[in-house]
Amino acid sequence: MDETGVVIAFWVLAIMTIGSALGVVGARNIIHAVVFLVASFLGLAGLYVTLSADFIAVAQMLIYVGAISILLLFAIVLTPQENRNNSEGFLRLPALALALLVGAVMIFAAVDTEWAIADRDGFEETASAIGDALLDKYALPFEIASVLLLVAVIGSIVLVRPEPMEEDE
Amino acid sequence: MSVDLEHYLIVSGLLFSIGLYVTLAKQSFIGVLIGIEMMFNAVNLSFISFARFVESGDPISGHVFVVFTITVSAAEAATALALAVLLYRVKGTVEVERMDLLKW
Amino acid sequence: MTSLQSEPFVINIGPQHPSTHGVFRLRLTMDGEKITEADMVMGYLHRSMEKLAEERTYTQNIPFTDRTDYLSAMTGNLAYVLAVERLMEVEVPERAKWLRMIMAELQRIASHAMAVGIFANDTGAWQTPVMHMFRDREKILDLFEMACGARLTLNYMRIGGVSRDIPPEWIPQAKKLLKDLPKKFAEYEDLLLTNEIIVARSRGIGVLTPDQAIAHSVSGPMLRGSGVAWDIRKADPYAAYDKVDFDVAVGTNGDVYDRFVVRMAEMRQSLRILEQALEMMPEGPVHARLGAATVQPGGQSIAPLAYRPPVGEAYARIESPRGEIGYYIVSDGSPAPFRFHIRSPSFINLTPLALMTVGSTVADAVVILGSVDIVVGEVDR
Amino acid sequence: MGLLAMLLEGEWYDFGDLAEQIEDWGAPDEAAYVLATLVATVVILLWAVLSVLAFIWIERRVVALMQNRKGPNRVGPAGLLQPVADALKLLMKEAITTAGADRILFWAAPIIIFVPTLAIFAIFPWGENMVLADLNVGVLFLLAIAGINTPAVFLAGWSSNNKYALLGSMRTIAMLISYEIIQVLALLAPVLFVSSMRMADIVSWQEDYVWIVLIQPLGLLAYIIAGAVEMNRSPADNAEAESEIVAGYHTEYGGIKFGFFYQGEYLAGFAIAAAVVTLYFGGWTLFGLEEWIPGWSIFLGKLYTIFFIYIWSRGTLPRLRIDQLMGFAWKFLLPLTIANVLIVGAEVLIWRENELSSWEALPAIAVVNLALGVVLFAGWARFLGHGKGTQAASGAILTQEIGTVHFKPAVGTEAGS
Repeated sequence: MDETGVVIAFWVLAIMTIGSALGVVGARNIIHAVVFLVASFLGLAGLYVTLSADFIAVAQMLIYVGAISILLLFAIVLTPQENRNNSEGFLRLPALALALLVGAVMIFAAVDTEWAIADRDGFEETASAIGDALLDKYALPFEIASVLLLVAVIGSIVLVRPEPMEEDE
Repeated sequence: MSVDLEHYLIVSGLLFSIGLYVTLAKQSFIGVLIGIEMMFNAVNLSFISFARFVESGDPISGHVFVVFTITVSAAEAATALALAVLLYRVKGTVEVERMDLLKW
Repeated sequence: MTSLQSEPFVINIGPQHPSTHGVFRLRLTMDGEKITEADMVMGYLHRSMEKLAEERTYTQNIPFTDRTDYLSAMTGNLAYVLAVERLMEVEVPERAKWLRMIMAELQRIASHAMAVGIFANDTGAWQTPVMHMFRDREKILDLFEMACGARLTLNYMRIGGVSRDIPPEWIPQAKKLLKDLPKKFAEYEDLLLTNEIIVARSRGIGVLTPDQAIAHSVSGPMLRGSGVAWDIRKADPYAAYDKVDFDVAVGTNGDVYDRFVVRMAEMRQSLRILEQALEMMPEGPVHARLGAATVQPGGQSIAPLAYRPPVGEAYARIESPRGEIGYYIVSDGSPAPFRFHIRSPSFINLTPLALMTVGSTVADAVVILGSVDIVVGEVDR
Repeated sequence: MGLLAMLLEGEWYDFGDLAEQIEDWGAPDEAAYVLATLVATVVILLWAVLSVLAFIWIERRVVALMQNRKGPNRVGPAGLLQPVADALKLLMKEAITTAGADRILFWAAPIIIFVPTLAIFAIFPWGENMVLADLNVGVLFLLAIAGINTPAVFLAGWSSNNKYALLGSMRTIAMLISYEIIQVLALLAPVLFVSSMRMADIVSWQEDYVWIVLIQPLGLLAYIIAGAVEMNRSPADNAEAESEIVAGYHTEYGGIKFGFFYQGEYLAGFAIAAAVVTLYFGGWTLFGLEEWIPGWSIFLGKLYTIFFIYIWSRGTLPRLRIDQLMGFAWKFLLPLTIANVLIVGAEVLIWRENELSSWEALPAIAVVNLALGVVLFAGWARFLGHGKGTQAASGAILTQEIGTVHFKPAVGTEAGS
């Protein structure tokens, strides 16, 4: 991981991701917050590319940037006007303290431990490897995940469907 | 100046703490969901960086696990946003503080 | 339990809009995509013709009648002139009757071609069908130009006959047109009639049942689209319609698709009438000799500008491409009509529009408005 | 002199060689690679801008011919400068921002829509090994980029603070999302056959065996329809359905911002056409002709012919209503494409399991797919009640007598519905 291109890419994308994450915190309008969130998703997709995880990078772009952002935007459109100022609740200070604490612990753990660094460079291509792993080693979780998705879709439709009794009044 | 595991884990840690802050501090229910999504992504990043750097039997399992977390987070986002719309329909607001009753 | 109330969303398909065929405003109150209320705002093109006509003599009023329904000027002229002739008990010579019928039928083809083309354009077919149909309409307008010098506002008919006879080369050119129009109509029919998307966009939309149609005194292709076989050319024949054989096209479902199909079938029937008329038209004068008419040089006798019809009232109605157009004239003996009222089919066909559009979507409302085929000049008068 | 030699031998346009060539001129390793990619990007950008301008003119002339009129012939010789005039007009127009509009997003939306569509062209193999980004997940990248402009459309509609724009953007998003699923399933079939998502592998597979269009008619049909929706073209140009809500999500955009949308739509068209060519019509190969003619000219030729289908459909087809379009996607195309993926999976399995030689397998697969495609298409349409009852096309009744009522609505037409 030492070619200059990858290092430059890492720093640019890292700053972009963390910057837009802070943007989500600071944005005054919740739509701006979602736009910053999408920017951090894209930054992450770039980071995955530097980690030579090409399938996950593209999947991240397709699912997070394409689908989940739309879910968030539609939820914002369907909910009332007055809560769109992305304001903080009364839990502000304790949340800040907790977040800083958790962050410090994670960074300390990351820097301090001796990771068993393998001396191989990135995978050539991961898509087919993931496919094989999904279908033989992780076949059961794969099925459970599909059931979970089905349940989630049906659940959300049932939740949001206008109640039948509303039609007849 | 080579880039290695610590850098990625620091980025993931920072992202996670920002996500945690957003989840806890934001007033609107949608803000909380944005925070949760950020935490999911931070975790994915650490998985991928471990899969890339750390010695392991089959490194691809990191990627497979991320696929599963993406599906779980997508399912969770869909259900949570359906809840947000339902909350608005029932309570007329999506402010988190106003949802103090366990049963409405 | 507060329901997910979405406040009503009012959309103006406003006076200036690509598909309202003129200055006409439809205000739709929407709940999401469905229309809950539709009300029309008219009068943007009101030129108060009926009041103006009261200061002009009978002959000077003829140009007004082309400008109400500017897409079928011939039928406007014919209706007015029939009313005045009924007032003055004038007997129109045979050739003039045939000429009037031929011109009216040509005008019907031109107007229906325009209506069907614009309807296809409303469903989104990017002006291609309209352009094809304009090509044929041009040929008919050339025939009009040859006959009376004008293309759109023709002013061709006079009280007691027609302004001038057709030049000798008119009939061969008309016959040539009648030969190649069926090929064009066949082309339109398979281009549009069985087109999946047009069927999907117009089948079962804007349905008007026969009793609703009759209750709103709708007339013309809209009435026939709802299954009621009513055509003034058969019911109360004027000009030479009783001497030619033709059918009345009737729909069965009363939806937008059937009106569109009825108009296409009517164009073919007009062709049938024209073929017979061009054969059977007798020779002879084209204008009646009116009592105190001054004789113009060149033997043409034109009703004098200041002719005074007897006191009384008359109503004459004919089948214009949009429905039953009628002129009601009250005369007080002076050279100008005391009261000059136009029964305009577009205006009356619009009344059930709200009934048809409520419950459907914006896209349907536009298509339904297209199927009513209004001309705003006639709506607002 | 090296460059001239390369030009003559006809490989000058191979980016890999270009990088080595620049290296020979003494540039350090990375810089050569960066420079080559830069040159390639500029070439693609130039091609995109020029072919969009050319196609604005071609489209207006072709649609005009379909409507037996002339099309632009005033500006410049035979109207050739018309697109330039349009572009200048858009540049000079004042780009107003509506009051109450969300300024940053209002300005950002056209760019977010335009840039990703341009990025799609990096993954398509234009020639021998003439591909800017030889991604191993090429097909998925194509879908991801198609997914990116969904939120951008929302931003455009939302930030222009206009009732019509909001309605237009909601409609477009609903369409884009439902047809994205159809695209995913339709593109799955070629990937199943080639068992790799790399565009170069797909093209070489089609060179060795057969063009995938012959063995995958249903998938191609679904993808072309989904492509038409992706670029808001004729059967589905609900986004800016002039005859209904005036101009959809780009109502409030004037000047160069609208230019971005307009150009973005064309580029999406080229991207879909390029995808169809690479995945179904054998990319830059033409039965061995590519030895003489440079690969990219064959690729462009095919791309423009496929794009011509979209121009043709725009000139003739009327527009489907938004709910019919959605119904068509969910009730008709989705089951068909799922069945298609299952069939293809079974075929590939049979082919791989008992190692049939490609000579036996492919013709059989082609026939089976074609027959099943037709049967499924017609049968499923019949099952959904197409062409029966309320949806039958019927002529008018001709009658002589007056006053009779012939009103017998086919089942399903409720009055005033």
